Amino acid sequence: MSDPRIEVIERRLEKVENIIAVSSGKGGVGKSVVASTLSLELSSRGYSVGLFDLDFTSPSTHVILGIQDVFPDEEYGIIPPLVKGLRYMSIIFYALDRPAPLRGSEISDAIIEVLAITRWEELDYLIIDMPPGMGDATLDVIRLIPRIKFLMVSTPSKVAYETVRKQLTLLRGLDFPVIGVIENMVMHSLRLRSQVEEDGAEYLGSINYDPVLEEALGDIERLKKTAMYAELTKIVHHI
Amino acid sequence: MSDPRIEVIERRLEKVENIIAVSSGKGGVGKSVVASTLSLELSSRGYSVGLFDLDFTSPSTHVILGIQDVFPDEEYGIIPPLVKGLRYMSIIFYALDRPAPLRGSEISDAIIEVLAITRWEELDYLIIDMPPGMGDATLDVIRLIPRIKFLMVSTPSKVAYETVRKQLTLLRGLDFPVIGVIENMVMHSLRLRSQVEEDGAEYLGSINYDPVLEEALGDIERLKKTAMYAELTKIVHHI
Amino acid sequence: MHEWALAEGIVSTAVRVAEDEGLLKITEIVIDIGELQQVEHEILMFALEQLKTPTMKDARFVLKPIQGRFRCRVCGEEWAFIPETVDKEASEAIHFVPEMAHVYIKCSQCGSPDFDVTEGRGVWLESVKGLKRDE
Amino acid sequence: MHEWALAEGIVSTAVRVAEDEGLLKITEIVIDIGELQQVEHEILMFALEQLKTPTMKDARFVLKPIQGRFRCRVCGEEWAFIPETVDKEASEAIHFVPEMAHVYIKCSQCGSPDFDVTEGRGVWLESVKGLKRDE
Ligand SMILES: Nc1ncnc2c1ncn2[C@@H]1O[C@H](COP(=O)(O)OP(=O)(O)O)[C@@H](O)[C@H]1O
Ligand SMILES: Nc1ncnc2c1ncn2[C@@H]1O[C@H](COP(=O)(O)OP(=O)(O)O)[C@@H](O)[C@H]1O
Ligand SMILES: [Mg+2]
Ligand SMILES: [Mg+2]
Ligand SMILES: [Mg+2]
Ligand SMILES: [Mg+2]
Ligand code: NI
Ligand code: NI
Ligand SMILES: [Zn+2]
Ligand SMILES: [Zn+2]
Repeated sequence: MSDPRIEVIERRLEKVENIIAVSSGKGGVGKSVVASTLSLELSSRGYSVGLFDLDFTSPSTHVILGIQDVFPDEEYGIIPPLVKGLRYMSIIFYALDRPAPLRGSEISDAIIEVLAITRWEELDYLIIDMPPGMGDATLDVIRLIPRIKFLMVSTPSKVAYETVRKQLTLLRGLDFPVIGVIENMVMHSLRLRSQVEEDGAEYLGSINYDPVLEEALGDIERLKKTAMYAELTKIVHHI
Repeated sequence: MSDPRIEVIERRLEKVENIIAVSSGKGGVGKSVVASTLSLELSSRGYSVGLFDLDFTSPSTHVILGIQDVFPDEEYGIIPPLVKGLRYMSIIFYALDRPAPLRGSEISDAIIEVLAITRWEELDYLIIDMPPGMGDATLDVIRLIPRIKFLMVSTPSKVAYETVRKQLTLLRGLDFPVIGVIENMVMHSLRLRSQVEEDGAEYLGSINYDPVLEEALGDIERLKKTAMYAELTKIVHHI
Repeated sequence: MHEWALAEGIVSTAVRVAEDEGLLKITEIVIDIGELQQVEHEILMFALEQLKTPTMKDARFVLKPIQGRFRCRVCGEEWAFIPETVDKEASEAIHFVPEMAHVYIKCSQCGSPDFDVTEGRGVWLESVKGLKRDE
Repeated sequence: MHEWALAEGIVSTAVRVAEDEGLLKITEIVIDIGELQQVEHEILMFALEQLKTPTMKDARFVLKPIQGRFRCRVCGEEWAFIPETVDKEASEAIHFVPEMAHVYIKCSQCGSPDFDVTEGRGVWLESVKGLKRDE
């Protein structure tokens, strides 16, 4: 008995140059905001970019980017629709706005299914917005997409960085490439640089807490004019 | 073949009057901070209180409360140690500060094991700090502790509330009691009251973003003097 | 037509299994079709025929339908998936991602979405038979 | 001594199984002891004897040790749990919560913590035998 899906996953991604998982041990640190704005900015710079929302129980990138009324085409598989310049894939195409109470093994199965049927075209970057933590989704991308690179997001809070440090330990133990750590939602001073470097990862830069970001959610043009976006832009060349 | 653990879980909790799961579809909204301070405040009011950190892959309450150098006693099972007036249980007693890369089925198994061997004494309240989302941990407490009540936490952000709304839908579908929703980390105006009430849940109150909370983490006496704690105190009588 | 993508997986995996077992010629490929996913048998069969490799040119593809079955983790209820009981939206979602069953289907006894799909989830390669040497 | 808590689970569950199957008298209770958890057989047996109910007063408790076995989800490596290879801290953590294996043990081939415990995880009630009527 063999799972016929695993075999084709690599082929589905073979035209993608760089695969980046935006990740954190912690929720609410800005993974989805960073993944969304990073995708937009890379696309503005002329790269072809895909965004894949892998947070199947709490997808957010469609809210951040204001994506609605699109649906993948079916053509020898699933073709992610082109939205706002990005090839976009999310479980919301299927779960709509309903709750998705999935156990880990089911998330894992759903991820494998989607990876096996989604045909990504030629892309310079595929950005994957990860759920928080080190559960099934994280273990599966490590297992199924061995060339993925991790971009970690933390807030300055010790509660957040504590979980990021653990994930760095895990990835280092597996000799997995970590692009570095972005410190997001900074309100006062930068606290993480020295600690990140001590933990052997690159500190990519910081993004301040932006009090008007919330107003811009759902509207790409406004999003691109926020201070948050401007700061993200300065970090992009490290990535 | 039968799992001998399920049968005893109810008995382990029989001396506990109220069991409250502090939950949210979203991470980083303040579940752990609310669960920790709520436990402290109930204990200050003379209730006997237990705090159980069920976020096995990213436990945080020990960081928030500054808990270290304690360990459960073994006596016909596991007796949660009394720390700062609370009976306290967390996976950190076993995982220490190491990464815990667990899949959902493993989290589920670990939760069942801990529930089956931990002997909670007479308690007025057992506060359970939940991981984000609607995965194994949430489905398991629903399944294994049918008298649990949910206390939901959201931030004012639409990204956060969107996931909370889904969880409210899920719990309503199961006729599960929801104590209500706390709006945490408010910075400008309150936004959620009308939406929460529209969604058929009680709006319990709001807690402002407290810029100095971070400095107080890990030190209970300082925590109790923060504005965040004062605001939580005003909400407690609803619970 | 995403059946084509599923067929590609089956063919690639059959090739790998044949290599692992040293088969020079594949004679039969048995595929379990979990009915929860509501795969179109004709389209899948057509895709398999188009995609087949020289090693499997004389192979017989056997599609074995397996009824979708659930067991509730809360109350223990067991029941079968009846395609007619879900609407078009749900049906399509489950067709692409069978786990969407937990979004659209509830336990018929207690209303819980927390159930196991015990049988008939999706497409699975059951067996690959063939000849070791050109017999 | 948390073996006592495990014994309580076994006894309660055996009582329930006996009731479900209409057994008036239990003659044998077979318990799988996953060696990953390193349960003390003597303590468990002692606790079982203390806790046993009238229905099982003449019952034989059979403890069946099952070796802990792992299979890596990344590279497929399979290996057995050798208690001597983990230190005291790890051993104690795994004793209380077998899933802590993923915190302290890595795949011997590729270093991944992402493995299945295929056998011998913890304590499990294998079977309850008895008499339906006082034969
Ligand atoms: N730099 C920032 N300034 C202000 N708000 C932010 C910033 N980054 C993220 N947020 C807000 O924080 C919340 C969590 O962000 P999100 O990207 O959803 O986190 P995650 O994906 O890690 O759970 C959202 O409400 C988001 O709008
Ligand atoms: N009212 C508040 N004011 C300021 N910071 C807060 C407040 N509530 C929570 N935080 C901070 O927000 C972060 C996330 O809180 P936490 O309780 O860990 O969230 P969760 O458990 O939902 O993931 C932490 O750094 C915490 O200190
Ligand atoms: Mg997110
Ligand atoms: Mg938390
Ligand atoms: Mg399932
Ligand atoms: Mg396991
Ligand atoms: Ni199709
Ligand atoms: Ni013990
Ligand atoms: Zn049910
Ligand atoms: Zn391995």
